[in-house]
Amino acid sequence: MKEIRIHGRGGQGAVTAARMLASAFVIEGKYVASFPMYGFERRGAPVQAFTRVDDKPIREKTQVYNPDCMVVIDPTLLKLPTLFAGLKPGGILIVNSSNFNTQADKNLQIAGVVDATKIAVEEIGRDIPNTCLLGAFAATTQWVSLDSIIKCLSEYLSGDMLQRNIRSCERGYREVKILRWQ
Amino acid sequence: MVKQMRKHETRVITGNACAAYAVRLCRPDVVALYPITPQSEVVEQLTRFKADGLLDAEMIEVEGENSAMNAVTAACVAGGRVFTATASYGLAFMYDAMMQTAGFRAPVVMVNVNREIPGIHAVSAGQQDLISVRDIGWLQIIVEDDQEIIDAIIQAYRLAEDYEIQLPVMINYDGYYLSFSAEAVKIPMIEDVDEYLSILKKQPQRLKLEPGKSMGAGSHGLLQTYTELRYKHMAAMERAKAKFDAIDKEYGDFFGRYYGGQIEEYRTDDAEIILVTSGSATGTAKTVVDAVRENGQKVGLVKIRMYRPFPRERLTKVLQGRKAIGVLDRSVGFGWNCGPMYQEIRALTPEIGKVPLMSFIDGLANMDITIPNIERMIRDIQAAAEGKPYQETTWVSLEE
Amino acid sequence: MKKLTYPYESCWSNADELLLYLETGTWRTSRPKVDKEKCNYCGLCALYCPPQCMIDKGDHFEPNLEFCKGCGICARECPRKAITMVREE
Amino acid sequence: MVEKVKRLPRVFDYFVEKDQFAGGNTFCAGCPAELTLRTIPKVMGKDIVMLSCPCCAAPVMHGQNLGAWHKLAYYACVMTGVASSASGISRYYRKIGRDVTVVCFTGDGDANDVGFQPLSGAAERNEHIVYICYDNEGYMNTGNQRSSSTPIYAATSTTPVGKNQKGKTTVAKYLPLIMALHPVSYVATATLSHMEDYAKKLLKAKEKSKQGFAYIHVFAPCVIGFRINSDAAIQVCRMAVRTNYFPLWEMEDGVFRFTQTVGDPRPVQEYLSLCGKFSHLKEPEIAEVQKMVDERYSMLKALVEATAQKETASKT
Repeated sequence: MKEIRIHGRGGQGAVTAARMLASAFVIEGKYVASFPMYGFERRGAPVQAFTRVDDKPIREKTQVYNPDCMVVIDPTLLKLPTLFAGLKPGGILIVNSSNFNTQADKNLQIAGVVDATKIAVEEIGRDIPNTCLLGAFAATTQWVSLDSIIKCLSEYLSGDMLQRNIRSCERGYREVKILRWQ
Repeated sequence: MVKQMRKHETRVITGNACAAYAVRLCRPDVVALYPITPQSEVVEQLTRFKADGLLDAEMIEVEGENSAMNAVTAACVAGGRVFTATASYGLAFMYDAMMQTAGFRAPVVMVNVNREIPGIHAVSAGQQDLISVRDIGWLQIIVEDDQEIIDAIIQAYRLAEDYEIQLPVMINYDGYYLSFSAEAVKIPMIEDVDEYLSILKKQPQRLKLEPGKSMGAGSHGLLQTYTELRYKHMAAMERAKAKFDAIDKEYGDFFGRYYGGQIEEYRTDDAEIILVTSGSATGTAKTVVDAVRENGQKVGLVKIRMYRPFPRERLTKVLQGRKAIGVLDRSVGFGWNCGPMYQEIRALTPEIGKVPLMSFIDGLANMDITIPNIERMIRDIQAAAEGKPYQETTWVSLEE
Repeated sequence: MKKLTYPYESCWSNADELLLYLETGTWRTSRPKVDKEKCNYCGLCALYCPPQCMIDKGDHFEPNLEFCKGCGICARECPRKAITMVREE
Repeated sequence: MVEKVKRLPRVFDYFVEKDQFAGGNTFCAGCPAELTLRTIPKVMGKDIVMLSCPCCAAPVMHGQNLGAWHKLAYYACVMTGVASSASGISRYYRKIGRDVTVVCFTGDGDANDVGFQPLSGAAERNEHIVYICYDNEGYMNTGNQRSSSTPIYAATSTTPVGKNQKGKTTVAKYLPLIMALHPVSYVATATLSHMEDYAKKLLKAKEKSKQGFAYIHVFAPCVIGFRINSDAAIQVCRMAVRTNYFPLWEMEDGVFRFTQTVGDPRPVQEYLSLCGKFSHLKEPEIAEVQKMVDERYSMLKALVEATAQKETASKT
């Protein structure tokens, strides 16, 4: 089982990203579960969302404490001292940043860095970096294909918005910079 | 019997969306809704269905939960199939109306998204809300995951409207853990649900309001009549137990998914110790049971699906002859210093014999019922089974 | 065996089966007495009678004493003072 | 030998249906609420669905075991659930395409107080129902406790007259106007001294409920709560109209009009002096009530004038 923890702020699409990711894995025949952790739904407040992926049905209904992979939608969250708590050894980070380049946690082994805000603004016209980061996720983890991610987007978006998000996602896939540490 | 493979649509949707999809499939006549966290998405999704022409129901956007329950009860007594949904404070606010629903024997189906109740304000999961209405005369079903939300709601209409039952049904699922949890679920085809529920059309008609006909719903029940109607209510509750088991089988044969009826027995055959659970924590507990079994420890799990009526007979059967039993409650039972479900299982002692019984209280206000917590419960039950001293009630997340 | 006598599963009244009434005539301490000669059949007594128990006799009204509670509204509202309240003995 | 009137007054023409209630029932002798209730199906017909809740009418509206006191289709509600239950019933009939008049009948305690939220909600949703409130200015079924419809200075069992307090200390809520400020089809006030006016309004409410919400507020002075003789209720109703204490008006699709014009209103003193519950009032209190009555009437008059222009404008 792979456990993914997504960090964002209310309004940035962390919950939707977790769900999109789940849908993409379903297209590839996996079992998934995805849920957010928040109290009141408030724009700007830190939000966590979880996605679990497995080859067999997933029955756990707990928060994710030891993620295999983390997605950080908002670079300002990198300042949180507890951000990397519980990251598994060999852990992967997908981060929306223009300059992230340090091994921020001893268990961090791979980082996919992409300036998703810039790409989102260029492609979508607004700072909605989540779909770009999903592209970067596919490229960095190799756990799911870009095709599946693009396919699942149509379950959530339509028309022009869908096309713009697909472009943002594809650019995330192509433009992500992958860093590795030992 | 050769099982038909029914077609379905697979979607990754939340528990709340599952509830809305299931309700749409059951074609209610009247839906009354008032939003409350963590149920609001049910309201949003149903009104979206209506706006998109996918739901042909009268939608009453009421000004409070009390009105929601009154509206659907009255519409039901007038002859309609109805739905409403709420949580916690909303459930409390419809209390008087809910008693009326039960007394009228109105087959209302309601979703209650479990959330902690007022007082210590908490916008978080907990089952105290369903416990607070346990003897209000409703059937209560508690589900474990998103797929079960869909299936239980369809089963709920089948059960509530059965001529032998005629009782309101409350489908409970954990707020946050299920309401917001997206899983890949199989959504049945509406034609199949039509066919499945068509059996309800072949039974005698229940009493309903009829303009011009001199019938009054809600007569004063006096003395002997009051007593007799309470007896009949109780008798219908008792019938609902076997009926729910039968519906589970019937539903499984039709749609291919079985849940065990009143209770689910998980790896209990040779189990020496049992953990009793309900709701979303069950899934986590099952994974722990599997892991512990790998080590050769004979542990089993019983999931309470039907909480009212209480599955007294089936629990007796499955709990007899074990060495120790633990019960996990996401709520408290005042005065008994234990969890409410534990309290009721403890009342089975004359039937199941005197063995160590342990109450575990956990998961209040979104406290995660984690894998280590459940491992600890099973360790404690095992130790008690081996004759070691044990404490009756454990507040798992408060233990040092 | 339980002795069950009520026909339904929940509490419905059914006027076709049983229409209740009280002999409210026994409540009276005084009764309306109609002076047929004074009455001009204007109907106000029948109109205002709360239990609607004034019987139309074609040219005047008479109270149905089975139900008349003796409130006296008919007497007070009669514009011709054709109704007087007489003490019940 | 007096000359007999040729025919009964026109109001009898409105009574198209026989009385649907048993002859003897549990209303007090001289109760105007009983007259209010019996008149409803006589005018609206018997194919209506009625709803009520715990109130003076409940012992008659609700049955007893299998027995019923009336021949109507009826649904008994909890006090908080009358307008909402009616919404549910009305919506169900709309869903199945059946034209049924759904009529709520409650006291002022339910309409003003504990049942106000659902009443206001149903009015805002413009549900297709008729809501009739019989206003006896307090909780009479439970023994004359104050409601928010109890007028200022009225003595009740919970606003007694004593050394430090002279009856109720606050002015009553004027519910009919509150209802008229909801987006509804029809609102009217009525009382039992003016039966033809009441009958017309019942009929109009039935018609208007095909479009949306209709509300009728009926002044029905309780013989016990008002401390009046059992023959006095109609007289009190009449005086309430003649003093403008209870003006008769209606609001139809946003247009207000008086249905009974009072040429030369009597001083409110003449009304107050009829009711034992005001017997402790002195000059200053009476003057205050008079002021309140005058102000309310002026406000209504302003609404009538303002919306009459609106009606004229829309017609030209």
